[in-house]
Amino acid sequence: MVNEGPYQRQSSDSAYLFCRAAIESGHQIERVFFYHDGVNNATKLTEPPQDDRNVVARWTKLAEEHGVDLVVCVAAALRRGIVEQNLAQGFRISGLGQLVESAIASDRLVVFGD
Amino acid sequence: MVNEGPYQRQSSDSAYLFCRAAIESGHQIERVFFYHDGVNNATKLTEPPQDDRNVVARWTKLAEEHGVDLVVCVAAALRRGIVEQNLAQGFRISGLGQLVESAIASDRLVVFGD
Amino acid sequence: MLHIVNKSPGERATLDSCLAHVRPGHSVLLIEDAVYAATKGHAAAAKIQAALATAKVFVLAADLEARARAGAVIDGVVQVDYKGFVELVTQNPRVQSWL
Amino acid sequence: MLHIVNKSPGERATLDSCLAHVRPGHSVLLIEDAVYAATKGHAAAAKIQAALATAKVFVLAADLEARARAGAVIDGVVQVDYKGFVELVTQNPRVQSWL
Amino acid sequence: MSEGAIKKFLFVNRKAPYGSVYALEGLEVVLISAAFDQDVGLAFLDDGVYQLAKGQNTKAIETKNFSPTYRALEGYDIEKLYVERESLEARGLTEDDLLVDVQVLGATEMAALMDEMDVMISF
Amino acid sequence: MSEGAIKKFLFVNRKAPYGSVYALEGLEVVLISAAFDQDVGLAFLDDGVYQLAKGQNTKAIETKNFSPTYRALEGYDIEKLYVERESLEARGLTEDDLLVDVQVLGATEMAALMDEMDVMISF
Repeated sequence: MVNEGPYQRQSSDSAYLFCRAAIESGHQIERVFFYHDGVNNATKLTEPPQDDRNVVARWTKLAEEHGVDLVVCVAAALRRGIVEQNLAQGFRISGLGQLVESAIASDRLVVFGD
Repeated sequence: MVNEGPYQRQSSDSAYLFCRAAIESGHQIERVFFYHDGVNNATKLTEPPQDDRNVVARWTKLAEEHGVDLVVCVAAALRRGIVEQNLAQGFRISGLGQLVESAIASDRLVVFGD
Repeated sequence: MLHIVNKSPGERATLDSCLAHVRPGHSVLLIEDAVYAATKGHAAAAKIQAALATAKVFVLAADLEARARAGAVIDGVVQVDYKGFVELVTQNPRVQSWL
Repeated sequence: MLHIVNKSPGERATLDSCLAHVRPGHSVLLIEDAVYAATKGHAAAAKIQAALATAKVFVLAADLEARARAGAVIDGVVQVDYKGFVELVTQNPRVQSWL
Repeated sequence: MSEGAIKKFLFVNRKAPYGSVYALEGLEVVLISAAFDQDVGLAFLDDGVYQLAKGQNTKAIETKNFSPTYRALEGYDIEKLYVERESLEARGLTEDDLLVDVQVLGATEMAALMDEMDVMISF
Repeated sequence: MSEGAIKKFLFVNRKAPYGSVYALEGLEVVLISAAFDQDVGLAFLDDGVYQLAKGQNTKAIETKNFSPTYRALEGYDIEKLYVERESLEARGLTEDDLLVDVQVLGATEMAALMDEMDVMISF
């Protein structure tokens, strides 16, 4: 669960690096749920400076290469202007139930936020 | 100067209510500069719940009714996916120089943030 | 000079940072979650009390009411509305937000 | 149980909240700005020292290095990389992030 | 853990309302969780205790007052509300200042409660 | 104030680097301000002093290391860097741990400095 948007705070970076390390260690990341300002990780309109990381693009890559399900909370997204129109590849918009469902089905849930 | 996005923190609300009170008291708000996550105030794609305030729409209204110049920092906006394509009415994207220029020209600069 | 604090003293250190830089005659305005600092029985209230010896302390009424603490403000702290907030900004030649 | 703290003790109260809920045998992991808490000479280091009496304290090396504090970690605190972070999560049956 | 098993959830609320969205959006997760027939509890500590303060009036900040929702939790069969004693005391609050009935726990008891959970989601 | 007058600016840096973007984006404002021929100073207090720590290496967090920029400020004629003594001491730091030459001030002196400014922009 990621609660902060890209760049403003480190939460999204930490979550991404944690996911990558977990996959490299042979674990399965079933789903990353983006809530609160975390939904802002899902915009395809970012153009970060060339000499810095591209937060959105590397989430997309994680989804494509490792089948990680990137779910953006619809209620939080509507408040913040994340809709199908500006949704980056690899993300999907769905309900809060997906968070609870993941918490039930997974062995662990780790929250990254502010 | 507004440093936080809509809904996540109260900064944007406080800034808006301050601006409105200043105008009602006969002062002139020359410019509101949106920086850091504050640039997220400028997306036209938000659809907040009916029973809550519409943060973006009331900034637009303030610009239209009182000629307040709403400036979004281009560098911060590119990092976060705010571009002409999703820019709400009344806002314009420009450089950081506009913040410094305002600070020089205005009697007061108040910072609202996290 | 006007100092603005917007975060709860139970969550952040900004009230302490602010109070360490308040000079005699300065004004402090508590808004948003910082309004809790000026309420009776709060662990931070003693710091506000001490500041009142040399400075003026204001608290935004709108934020107190939202948080159900308007009736609990300690003596000596003045409640203002948004227009009062604007006046404080115009009366003081400089403003520092302790974010 | 694994407790994760991510904010600097100079800025937020989350380290204190966390430590008040650490039981014997628990693990605490400091990441992001929280890594400062485990550095020599920091006002919060004594709290970490006290926690070490009954709990294990880990700190994320990547975040220490970014902040130029990898050489200043107090004795008894263990540096881990991201894979170590993953191991801590798998070894502990529950995780609480003190945000 | 098999699909059918019931897990113990604890939603940990540590932030004041209105200053940030965590209290409101946290409550939205809690309401959804009711539909999944799990064992759900809510903990309020630190500034989170302010979420339950009686008499909130958000008219002047022009924001939705969501505090009545805490009273509605009972209707969703969410009845385990734990409030930390030390957090109340440090803020000059008593149980009488709260808008719902809660169980007051000391920090040691709260820590023990957390240690029994399967999932903790914190805001 | 007339258009041509020079104002005293103080950029107040109070946040640690990398945990949030304030240090980086704050620096971007400082660099721009150099073009306006104003009287510009930077204050570092609280966790802001960490921005100047010598030896930052961001490789493992895969984020840009912007600390060399503080060394470049001199080239922009920004030479007034004030660091608060109490903030250094509470963090176990000394001037030797910093990557640029600074003027160390006590909190009382910092407060007096602030009281002389025309504009303060805080991050």
